[in-house]
Amino acid sequence: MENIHLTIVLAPLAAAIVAGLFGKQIGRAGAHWITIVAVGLSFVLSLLVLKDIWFDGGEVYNYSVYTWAVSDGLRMEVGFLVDRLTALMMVVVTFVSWMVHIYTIGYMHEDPGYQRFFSYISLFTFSMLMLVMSNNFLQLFFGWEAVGLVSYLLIGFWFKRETAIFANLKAFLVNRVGDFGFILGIAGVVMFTNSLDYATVFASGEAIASQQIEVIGGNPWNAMTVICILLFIGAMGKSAQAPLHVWLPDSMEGPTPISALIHAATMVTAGIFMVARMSPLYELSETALAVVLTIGAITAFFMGLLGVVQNDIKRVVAYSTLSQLGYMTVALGVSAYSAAIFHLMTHAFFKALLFLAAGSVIVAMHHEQDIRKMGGIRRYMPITYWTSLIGSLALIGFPGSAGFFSKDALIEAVKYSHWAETDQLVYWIAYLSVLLGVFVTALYSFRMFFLVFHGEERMDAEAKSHLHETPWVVTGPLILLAIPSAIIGWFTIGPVLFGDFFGDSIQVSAAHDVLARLGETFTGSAGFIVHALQGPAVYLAFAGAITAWYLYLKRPELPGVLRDKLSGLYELLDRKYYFDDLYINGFAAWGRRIGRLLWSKGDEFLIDGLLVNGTANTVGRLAGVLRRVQTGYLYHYAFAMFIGITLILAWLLWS
Amino acid sequence: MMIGLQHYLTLSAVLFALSIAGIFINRRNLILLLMCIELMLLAVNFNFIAFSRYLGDETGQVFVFFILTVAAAEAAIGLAILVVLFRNRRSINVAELDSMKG
Amino acid sequence: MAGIFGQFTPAAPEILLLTLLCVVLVVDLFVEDEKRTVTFWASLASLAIVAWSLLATAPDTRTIIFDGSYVSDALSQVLKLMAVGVVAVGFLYARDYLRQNELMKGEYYLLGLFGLIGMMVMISANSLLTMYLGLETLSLSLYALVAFDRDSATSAESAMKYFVLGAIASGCLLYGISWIYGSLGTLQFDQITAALNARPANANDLPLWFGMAFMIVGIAFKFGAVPFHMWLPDVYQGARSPVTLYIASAPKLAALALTLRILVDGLGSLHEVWQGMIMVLAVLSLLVGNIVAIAQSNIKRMLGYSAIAHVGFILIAVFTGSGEGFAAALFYTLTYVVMAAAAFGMIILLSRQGFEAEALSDFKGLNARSPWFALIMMFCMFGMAGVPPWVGFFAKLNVIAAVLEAGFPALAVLMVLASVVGAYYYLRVVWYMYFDKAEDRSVFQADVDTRVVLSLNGVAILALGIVPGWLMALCVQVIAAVY
Amino acid sequence: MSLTENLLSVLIWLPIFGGAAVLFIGDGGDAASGRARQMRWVALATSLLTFLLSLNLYTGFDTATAAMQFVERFDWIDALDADYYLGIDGISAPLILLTTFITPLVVIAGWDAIKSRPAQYFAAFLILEGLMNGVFSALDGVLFYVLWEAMLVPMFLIIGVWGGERRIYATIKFFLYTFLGSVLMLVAFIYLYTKTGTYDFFSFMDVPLSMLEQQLIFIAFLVAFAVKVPMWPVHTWLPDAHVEAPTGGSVILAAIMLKMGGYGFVRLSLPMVPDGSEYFAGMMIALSLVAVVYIGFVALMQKDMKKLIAYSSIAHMGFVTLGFFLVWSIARGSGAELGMTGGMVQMISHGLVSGALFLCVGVLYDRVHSRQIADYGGVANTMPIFVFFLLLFAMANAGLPGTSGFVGEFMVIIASFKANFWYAFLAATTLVLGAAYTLWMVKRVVYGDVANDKVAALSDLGRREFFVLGVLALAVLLVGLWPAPLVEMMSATVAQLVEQAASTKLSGL
Repeated sequence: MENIHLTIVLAPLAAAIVAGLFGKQIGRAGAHWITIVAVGLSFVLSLLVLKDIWFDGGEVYNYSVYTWAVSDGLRMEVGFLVDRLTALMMVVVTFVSWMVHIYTIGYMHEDPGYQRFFSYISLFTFSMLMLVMSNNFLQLFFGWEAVGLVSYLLIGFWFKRETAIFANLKAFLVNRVGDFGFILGIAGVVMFTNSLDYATVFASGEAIASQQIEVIGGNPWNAMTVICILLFIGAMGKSAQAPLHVWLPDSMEGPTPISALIHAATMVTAGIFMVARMSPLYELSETALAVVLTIGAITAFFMGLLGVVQNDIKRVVAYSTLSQLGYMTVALGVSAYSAAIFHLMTHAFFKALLFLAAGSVIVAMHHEQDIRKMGGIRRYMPITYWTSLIGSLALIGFPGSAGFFSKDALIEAVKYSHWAETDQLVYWIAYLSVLLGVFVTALYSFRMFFLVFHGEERMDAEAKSHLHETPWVVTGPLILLAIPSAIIGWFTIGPVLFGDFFGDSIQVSAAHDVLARLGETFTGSAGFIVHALQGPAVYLAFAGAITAWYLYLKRPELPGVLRDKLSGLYELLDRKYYFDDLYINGFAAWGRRIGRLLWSKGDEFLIDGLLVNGTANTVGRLAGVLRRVQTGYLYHYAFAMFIGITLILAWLLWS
Repeated sequence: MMIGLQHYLTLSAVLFALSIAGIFINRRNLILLLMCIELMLLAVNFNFIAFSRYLGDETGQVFVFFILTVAAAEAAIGLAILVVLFRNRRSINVAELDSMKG
Repeated sequence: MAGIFGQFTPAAPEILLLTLLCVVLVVDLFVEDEKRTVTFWASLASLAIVAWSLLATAPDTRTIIFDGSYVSDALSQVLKLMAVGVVAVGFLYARDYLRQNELMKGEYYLLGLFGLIGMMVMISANSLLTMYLGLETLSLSLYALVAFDRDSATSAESAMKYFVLGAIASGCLLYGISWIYGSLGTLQFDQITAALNARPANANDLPLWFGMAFMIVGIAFKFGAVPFHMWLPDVYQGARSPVTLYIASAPKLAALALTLRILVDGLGSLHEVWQGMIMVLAVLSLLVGNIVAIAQSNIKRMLGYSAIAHVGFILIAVFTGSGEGFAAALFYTLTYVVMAAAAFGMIILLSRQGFEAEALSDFKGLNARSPWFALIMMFCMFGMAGVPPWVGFFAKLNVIAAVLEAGFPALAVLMVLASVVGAYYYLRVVWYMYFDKAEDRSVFQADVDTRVVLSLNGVAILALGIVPGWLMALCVQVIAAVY
Repeated sequence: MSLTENLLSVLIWLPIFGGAAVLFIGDGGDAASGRARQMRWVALATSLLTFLLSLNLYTGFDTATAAMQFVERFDWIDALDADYYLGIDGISAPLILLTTFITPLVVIAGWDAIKSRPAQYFAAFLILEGLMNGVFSALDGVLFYVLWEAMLVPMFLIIGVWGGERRIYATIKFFLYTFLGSVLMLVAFIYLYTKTGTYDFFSFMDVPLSMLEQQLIFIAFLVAFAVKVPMWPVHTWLPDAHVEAPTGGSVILAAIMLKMGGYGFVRLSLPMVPDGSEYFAGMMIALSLVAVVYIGFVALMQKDMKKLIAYSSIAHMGFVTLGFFLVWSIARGSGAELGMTGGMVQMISHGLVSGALFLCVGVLYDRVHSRQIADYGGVANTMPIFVFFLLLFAMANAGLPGTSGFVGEFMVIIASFKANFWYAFLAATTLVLGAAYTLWMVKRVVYGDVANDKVAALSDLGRREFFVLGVLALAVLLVGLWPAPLVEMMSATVAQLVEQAASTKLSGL
């Protein structure tokens, strides 16, 4: 089995290296073949791993591959922990990645950076696998940063575009802010356990929770709370939770396939995965969970709202991603980790699907992304149309679709979570925002859907003339992704949520275990649907869809009117709550200002000017003065000697 | 009153001081400087004689002879330099000897 | 040797030198100007003989002759040998220069030899009288040397300054001597010491101190310590380079002897009293020398001020009044003389027909003209700056060690800071040589032998820095043997 | 004189004599002449041979002991009790390896980039290499100081002769700054000598000293090493020196000379004056953190690539000193060694990374003759391979896991968290700041559309440049992915160092 794990990880890496360094030699076809084969291999083997651990009840693997370094008793290792959580993530990652690889052949076929692109996405697959398969914090951080790096490279893939290279720098820096917290969290873990290994750390969770740490002198905080919040700051960066979300929409500057792979399906969910993985720790800190819940709720609702006013097809999907990530975070906050992971999985499928569909439209429209310039494309691109319909339905949680099961379970979890007893405020914030979020989601999803595929055709004739369905390499993945988006929920909800799928990989304290409580009433997928139809969520979704239909197909002039009526609100949403302005004109600008100040005033003026050169100049001036004493006149010289004599005599008499 | 050692010493001290003062007060010509130097040596001689008489020891007087000889040699060299200087400068004014300074 | 000179054997070198000198004098009368090199070779030959006699007559113990007015000991041997050697080297460097500038007269060499006698007498002086005679012999020949280019106004001017001030200084010295004589009734150092130790506790020491103060003036002047340094820069600048070389090198050895003989042999027991004065002089020299040197644009003048700074170091070593201190002073002086000889040798090398290479800028781009001699000059500069591995560093190291042993850490810090300031003007020479474009590209006109000796002289600065052990050991032994 | 017994001497003298030989061969006043070609090959051969021989240090190194290895000891100056005393342990061996590893690369990098007086150029570097090896292996005060100072001379010439426009200002500043720093160290040595009667480092370590003595000696050392490291606020010589120095000079300066400071702290300050060091530890930590944050901001605003990298060097060296002086604020056996190891690793890593970055700037400078960021843009269009390397090193500079840059920072941050949350907090800001200034530069230089026709005319890496950067890239990745060997090499010594630092010398009084 170990070899299989290694193969799964290393195959994409090898492919990436070959495609990257020897791209010229192996050519375009060579590049995509080798990477696709490699990732496909990883996928198949991952399935094998999942099968072994799920159906054949294979044991959990937790072993170290090699020792990175040992210092002062702290073992820093690279190793794998393959349990059910990991196995699931592996399958999801490799599958989506594989799809995207294939899709890329069509999407990038005329791009000069073809080989480079394939090398990058394979490299990403490797990094993501390292992240999910890690059995220690060090390697987790490695994968964490590695995926960040690849994301940086891919967002800036078209490095000629000013916007793209701005976006990738922004993405990296914002992520770094998150990692800043993350590494502190890791340091905290080491401080209290002197170990980086998950097993050891989780085992001593209670011990940590029983200790205090004085961050601000005088008022000690619970160590576990501090650690968990610090770690979660990392998650906020990666999983684009408010207020560290700003990078994700801009990341749409990257080619669509990576938007699907990295910025929808896998990387951005790393934070969710991480928290789920750390469930043994989070369970021990109410405060941390409350923070997680609140942040998630805010993200889920407010980021969704932004989707309504976007006109860039990808940005709409991006904001929906943000809000869905918010949902997952909420699930974490209510200790429904499995629900979060479940939603993560379904979301991976249908969001990847939506992105790829959007990409397929973009290709057909010759890289036109403005939905106001589309419309009625249904006729030209049937496969894209139907697949994205499935995607959208899954996204809004249409009964029976994958998204439905995950999202509804999630909402239920929030509704019945322990917060209802412990902290009303947090509870209502969370519950309301997930409910309203459903409406918003439906609204923007179908707004986009209708604007793109229905209504009159607003694109110019030139574009229309060669508007046609995209080749099979593009549509194939769409179909392959549409299938799970449609049905996977039905089959998996039982075991994954209410069965004991995750086993020990996720630990929930009995008091928090809302899913268990839901599980008591769970009677299979059909029953779940029936039960859900009694809840508000589904109807909110329909309402949203219908509103969209009314606003954008029935009365297309209305949106304009509304915009003028609610101009203030519109402005707010259009400027994305002014976050970017704050960061760019606030922090970034101030950072530069401080830098300039310290440099010119501190370094150049004070230290160099006054102290260093000042001293030198003083000595020089002194020399200039002293040399004047040497007048050249004999009698002055003699006088000097006379002074000297008198001085010596004076000294003599005085001493 | 009886003239004793300290009177001699005082006199020589005065002479000595005078000669030094003469050197740095005089701003006119070098000859004066040379004379001041001679004066200085004579002051010293005075001291030696006085001491030697006082101690009843001849070494001092021997020393004086040496000083006199050296003084002569010194004067010779001094005048020689003076001549060279005058040949080059056409002047022996102390206040003009300032081509090198700083 | 003993057979010829009998009881005067220890003084044989001086006697020999005097005789040989007269021979050279006579020979010089009969050679016409274009054959002047005969004088040169004759002088070198006599120096060689003197050196040999020094080695041959080296007494194994401290011997005092001429009724206690003349001493020969390890210290005198070392200093005399060094003096003879450096004078010989100076003669060699001077030759080509003099030839090119129609100054190839016998006087340079003869006066040089006379001066050497003066130095040797000073070095071996065991009584204030001998010391005075030696000093005058040296000084008088130096006055004449400075002025010996009869057609140079600056030479004459500097000679005059030197003469007048020197006369004052020796006057002061004499006056001091007279007081010492008056209060102790003797001129011989060992008797002085005895008398000092014998004197009653309640005795009035004021006359003693008075005399000592004036003698210190004399010493300070000879060394060129602030504020008795005024003559030094002008003389260094005004004299022709070979003369400057002469003045800058050997007399320092004599000055050291002067200091040690008077202050230690003679007035050693008044250490506490003269210590303070010496320190004031030393610190002043250190600061003034290093700081004012920065402002100089004439390299001879700059080296003059740097000499003042070095004197500061030497005096500080003496000031400690400890064996280590004297050994350090000796080591410093010996090595400094080597470096000074090389540095002025370089200046002479760069000078040529009617052109005195005395502006700092004359060294610009030397690396392009002659990498090798640029290297040599760099050795001199870093050596004087006290940068390891050149020997100047070890000289400073010893002095600082002695100062710390004596328990003056603050003084040590002051010294090192001063030498950092000093480093600047030495670096400036290196920068001119290596970083700047050459202004004239004329080739050197020195003969092979000069070049070879100069190169060896420069390399010695490095070699002594890499293996300084033996020389230090020697200095320690010498001092140990005497004090 | 067998190789194994006198390996260190060989590593010191071989390059020096090689340099002398290079000077002797000369270049016939023309960099293209056959004479010059021979000379270059001699230089390269010497440096390579030195490197190969130095590998014996690694193979023959016993990681189990903290004692000195490859020891050589001969009498040198009896009058001073100063010996020719060499030896290495876990903290000096890696630095020597770094030196011998970097120098050949510098020689290759300067191969045909140096047009004027190549012989003196290569000779200077070879001699410098010998002296630096000496500094890292000297165990005698006088010997150490002599080599320490002598090192300045070649660098002084390298900057002054082959430097940029303001080279003279820069090099004089460099020399005087560092000279001023080290003379006080000399006074401290001599003071210790007056206490012990020898210059042997180990007797310096054993002699009991009063608190006041220790504090004063520490300050003397501090001035010397803080200038070299350099620590804020005595860092201002570095940007000038780096900017004006020729590429090779900057590389050696950043890669090795800065390490002298850090090395000095662990070799001298901590073991010789532990109580004094402890007394000042707080101040040192503060200064280190100032370096990390303050300098991070300053670096952000640099317009000159070399200056930017120079400032980032200062920030990274802040981690070194931080790691060293955490010792007393961490409970023994729970991370003190971690911090110190981190500092050591950071030194090695910084040597590789900053050296590589300066070489990268050199590559651009040789083509465009400008170091101004503004003169570039869109280099990626014309020099993809170069950009690959530049990105790698930039990421290493930003401390990306998997590159050497991460190892030290990670260890130090973890250790500092144990000491105090806010130490770690401030130290960790480098994750953001480091990434900000590095990648912002990368963005402006590498990305975007071709900025001007100079950039358009750029040709990608030549064979030699490719080799040099490639080797460095491999080293960076190796240390990043598997630091274990390096850490293991240091561990025993570091453990002993923590012992010494934590023990007191006051009791002996």
